[in-house]
Amino acid sequence: MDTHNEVLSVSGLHVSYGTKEVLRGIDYNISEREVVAVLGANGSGKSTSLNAISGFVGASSGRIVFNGTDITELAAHKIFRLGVIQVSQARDLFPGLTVEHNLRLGAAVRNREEIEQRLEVVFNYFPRLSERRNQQARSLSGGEQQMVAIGRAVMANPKLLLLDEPSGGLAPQFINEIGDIVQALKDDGATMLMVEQNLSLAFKVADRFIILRDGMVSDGGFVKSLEGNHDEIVRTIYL
Amino acid sequence: MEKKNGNTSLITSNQLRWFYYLVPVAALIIPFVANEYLLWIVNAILVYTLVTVGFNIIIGNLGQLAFANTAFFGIGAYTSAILMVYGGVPYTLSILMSAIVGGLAGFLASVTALRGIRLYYLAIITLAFGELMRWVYLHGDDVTKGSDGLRIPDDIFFLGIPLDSEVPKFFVFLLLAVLLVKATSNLMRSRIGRAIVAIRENEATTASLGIHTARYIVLAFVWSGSVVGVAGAMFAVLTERVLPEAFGLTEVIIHFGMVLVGGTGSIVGSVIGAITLTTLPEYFRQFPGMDELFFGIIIVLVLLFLPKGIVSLLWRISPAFKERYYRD
Amino acid sequence: MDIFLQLTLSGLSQGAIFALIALSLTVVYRATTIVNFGHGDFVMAGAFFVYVLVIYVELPYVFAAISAVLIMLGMGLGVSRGFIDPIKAGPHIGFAMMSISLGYVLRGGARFLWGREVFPMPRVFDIEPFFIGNLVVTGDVLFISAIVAVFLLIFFFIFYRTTTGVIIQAVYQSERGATLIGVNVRAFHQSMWGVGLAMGALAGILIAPISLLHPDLGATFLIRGFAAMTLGGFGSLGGAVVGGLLLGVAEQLFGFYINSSLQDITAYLIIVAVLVIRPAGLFGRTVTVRV
Amino acid sequence: MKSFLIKCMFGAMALGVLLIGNTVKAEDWETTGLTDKAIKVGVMGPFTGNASSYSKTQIGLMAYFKHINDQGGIHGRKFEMFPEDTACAPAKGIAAAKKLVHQDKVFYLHGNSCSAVAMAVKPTVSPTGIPWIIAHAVNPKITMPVNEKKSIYHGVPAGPAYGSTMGEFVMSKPGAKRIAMITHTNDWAKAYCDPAIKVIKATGGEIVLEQALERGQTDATAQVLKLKGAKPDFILGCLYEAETVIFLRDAKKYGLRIPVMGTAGTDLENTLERLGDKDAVKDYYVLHAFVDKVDGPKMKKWNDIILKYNPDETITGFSAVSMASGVAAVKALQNVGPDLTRSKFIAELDKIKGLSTGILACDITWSATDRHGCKKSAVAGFVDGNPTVLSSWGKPW
Repeated sequence: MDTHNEVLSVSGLHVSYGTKEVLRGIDYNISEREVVAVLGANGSGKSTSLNAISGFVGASSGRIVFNGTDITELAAHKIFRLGVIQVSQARDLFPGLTVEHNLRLGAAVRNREEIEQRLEVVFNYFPRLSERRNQQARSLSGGEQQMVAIGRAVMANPKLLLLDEPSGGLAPQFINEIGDIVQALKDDGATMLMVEQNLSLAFKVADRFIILRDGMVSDGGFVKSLEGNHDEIVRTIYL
Repeated sequence: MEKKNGNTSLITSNQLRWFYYLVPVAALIIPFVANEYLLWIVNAILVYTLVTVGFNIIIGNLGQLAFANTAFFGIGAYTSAILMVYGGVPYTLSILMSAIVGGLAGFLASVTALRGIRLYYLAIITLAFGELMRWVYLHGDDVTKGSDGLRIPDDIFFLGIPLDSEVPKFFVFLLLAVLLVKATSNLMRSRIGRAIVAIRENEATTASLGIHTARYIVLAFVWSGSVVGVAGAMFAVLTERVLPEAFGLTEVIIHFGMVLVGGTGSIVGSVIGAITLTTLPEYFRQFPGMDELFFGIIIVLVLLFLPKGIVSLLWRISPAFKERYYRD
Repeated sequence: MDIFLQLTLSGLSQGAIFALIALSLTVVYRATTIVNFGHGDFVMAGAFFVYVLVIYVELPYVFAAISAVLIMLGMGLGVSRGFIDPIKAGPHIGFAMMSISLGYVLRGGARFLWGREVFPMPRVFDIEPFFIGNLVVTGDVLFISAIVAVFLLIFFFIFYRTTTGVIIQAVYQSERGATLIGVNVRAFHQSMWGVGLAMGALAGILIAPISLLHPDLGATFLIRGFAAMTLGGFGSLGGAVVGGLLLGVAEQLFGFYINSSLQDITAYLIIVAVLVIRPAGLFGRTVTVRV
Repeated sequence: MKSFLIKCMFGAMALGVLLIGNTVKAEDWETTGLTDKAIKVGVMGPFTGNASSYSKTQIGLMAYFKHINDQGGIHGRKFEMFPEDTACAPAKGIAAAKKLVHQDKVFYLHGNSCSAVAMAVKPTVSPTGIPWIIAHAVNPKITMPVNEKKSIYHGVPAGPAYGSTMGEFVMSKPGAKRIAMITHTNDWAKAYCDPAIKVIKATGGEIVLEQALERGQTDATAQVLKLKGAKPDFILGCLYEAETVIFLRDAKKYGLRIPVMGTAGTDLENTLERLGDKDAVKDYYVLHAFVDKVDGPKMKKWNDIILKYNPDETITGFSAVSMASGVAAVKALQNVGPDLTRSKFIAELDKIKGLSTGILACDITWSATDRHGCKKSAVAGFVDGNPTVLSSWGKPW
């Protein structure tokens, strides 16, 4: 893994909402083709760290560098153009538009030329969406909506994919399906930073994990070195 | 003294209470130094103080975008005028009736708000309400004398005091303003006031705490309507003739401006707003034709640079000026 | 029957203006959730710019009209950037007052410069009225209806049939979703303000030859725009158009068949009636309260 | 604390009541606003707001005063003018009046457009006894019945004078009997229409239809079609400028070719200019306060005075209206002589009889019991395609 280039590096990142400091100086980095899981209890600042990378919230101090570019102060749409694409926790689809429109919009800003080709790719990942391409997004089930959300992000041809709780609120069979898709994306060479509460999903696909606690990185390591012993991690996260 | 520290401030809350009492007492000197014109402006300020205090309950404390204020104002003025002209009702009693009828109008406005008509819907329906009322004044010729306006009788008394010039009007208006401002302030600091602000902050949460939100919304509107209704009765006597033209769309914009310039949700701010936007146009008289331009520019500047209103300048002097009706 | 048709025709041409104003308000509202309470004055400003460009700069009318629309487009961008963005964090009440005050500044400016005059707006299209059966059709009616119709066709074509349109629909539906597909939402808000004011200006330019040009030109149209929006369903684009046309016709029919003194308050009556009976209007979805 | 406060207030209140008494000394009152060099005149007008086009008349009046100043003034005194904006809004008007009376302390008041404002201001001005000449507003109740201090004058035809001229002109058309009306529903329109109706009914006419057209309307289809259906002989139109234009445009459009009688709120040339269609105004007759067309040779002198002091001003039918009462005021001031007082000024104003100002189509006559100085107006209309000032149907002035 070390042989790969560093894609993202976060250093000394502080984020506050009003007077409340959510991130208190976190550091981490991701290399090309690596999948990193961000773990932690509710309110530990996991989503905030993704939102800071995407430029949705401003950093009060610290630095975020993506592929050699300092993106700390960059506007969200510019970070998007660089290829940092987020799949948000709430999915934030366009409920009144069709599945296909939702997907196409994923490429509307960054990836207009390859739009048909990418659509093909996404429908390969999600054959189910191909069947429902003319349905309104609001008529889909939660799992299908999550597929649209991920598919929409894939449309943009991301260089770094930020997944915020891909399994959140889904039925078990969908969690597996999403897990498979994330694995497939990984196999195709995607670089991903993933916030996930479902540890078995996280450990199935991630190469590395980081644990956030009270806005700081409290632990981290390679998934392989755990050798399937997750109990200790659970203790680190929640106790 | 020079140390900048949040806790040590020039004025403590306790001193401030005395300061608030001192303001109306100090105001008693005004009639001995001001001419009739300046006194008229002062009287207008007293009327608009109540207009703004009443409006602020809806805009600031309850956080609803309802523009029925001119309707309350006009209804108060016409109620008082009609009762005096046709019923020979003493002015003192007619003020009380204006408060009641204004409160009823407030109740009517609250019904729309309760029916889920909120935000811009509420703004638009209440604007329409105000304009429809003006249409009624204009076309209710037999009673309102249409656009000629209803002349207030010459010989009116407040508790035996003849209101035949600006000086007695000043004392009566000051009394009414002080009483109603104090009452509103007490109400807003009571459980009721806290509930009203809680509804603004989060209606659903407030309801989930077992607070009967609808009741407090109605109450806020009724109280607002009553206070502004009384202001209307004062306005009738101030201008001595009640005319439909006085209650048009421009008027509600001025009321709205007073609330925002002074400071939303603040009673001290309401007073400041009323003073500012009543006196400034008089000052602008030196620049004929530029009135609207200045009015617009001032409000834009306040919105941009003092989003909490002019009252927030006082907060810099002392945090004691902050009126806290709500703690979470 | 002839009378009814005649009333309907003139109601539709009036309604076309109301529709345009309601639509321009809706475009801004849908994008930013802000209702521009000063819109009437922006409508007036658009017409004034045409006047200035035709009379003082001596541009040909069509160029003047296009320039005025572009100026208002730019003004929209500026308003959003300079006056709305800085108060973004505050409550909605601030937006309402801001838009009113900006309108006041425009009206005050117009009054200061041309206060004592009422101008006849130059006419572009002056043809003799002609008859269809017993129906009289004038140049004004034809001109207004044609321009508005063409404009609406273009507008709705862009909105429903182009990528830009789909992006706009997407942002309307989910602003967070839009940020996730890389849309610069701030720039989007600015451009929608621009589009809104430009459309308002177009309405002002179309109506000014009839209403004459004076600083208070916009006031009566604003409330009619609101009524049209309310009738059609607040926030619905198609609803704004239908609402505007219906309001135009309703004013004529009320005025003729009930009482001419009701004509002026038809808009208010419609607002109250709709909001009391069916707050969602004709085409709106259920009201969602945003506190 | 509260009870103490209230006691304080009542105490002060009682004190205040005591102080109100006669604080103004009589001799001060007579010469307030006068110096050896100046006569202070308060000129109220709608310099802003939606009726600001009326302020042209105050501009005209002040130009006349400046003209008199440049001629050497009156017995060594020059007019010092205090223009005050009423914005045509009652409360603003009252503030303006209070300022002029109590702060600027003017000698007399001259001006006022907007009847509603004049009515609102009346309770403020009337008790002070300060002379007040209404130079534009038409509501007759501003001046009649004569106020207690006998201090208010109308220097333009008031509603009844204008209105009855309208009625008389309408009925002077041979065969005119069935009259319809289209009006705004405000006091301004009533001031014209009501006396006109009175005259019409008294001379054998009848009102067959009444239509409202409110300010700001941009279409009169419904009204025109109704009027067409009623088939009247003459239409009384009590509308402001903009709505008059809209009405006439729609009248032509739907083939309503019936003569229309309009108010002094409009004038023929302007209406024509705004309509841009001679055919649409050919049946329009309008009150015309002046002895000549707005740009006619007899008006040139007055228009030149306005333009001398306001080179950019566009002359309209409003511009010179107030100058006539200016002429009357100047005459009275001159007649008083150097020892000017308010009482003497009022006495001299009451002595003005049959004063032909060379501006208005009426002679100004005031007395202690009748303050409507102007009793009639001319009418303007197209005769053989030429704008003509008329005294009755088909009869040139």
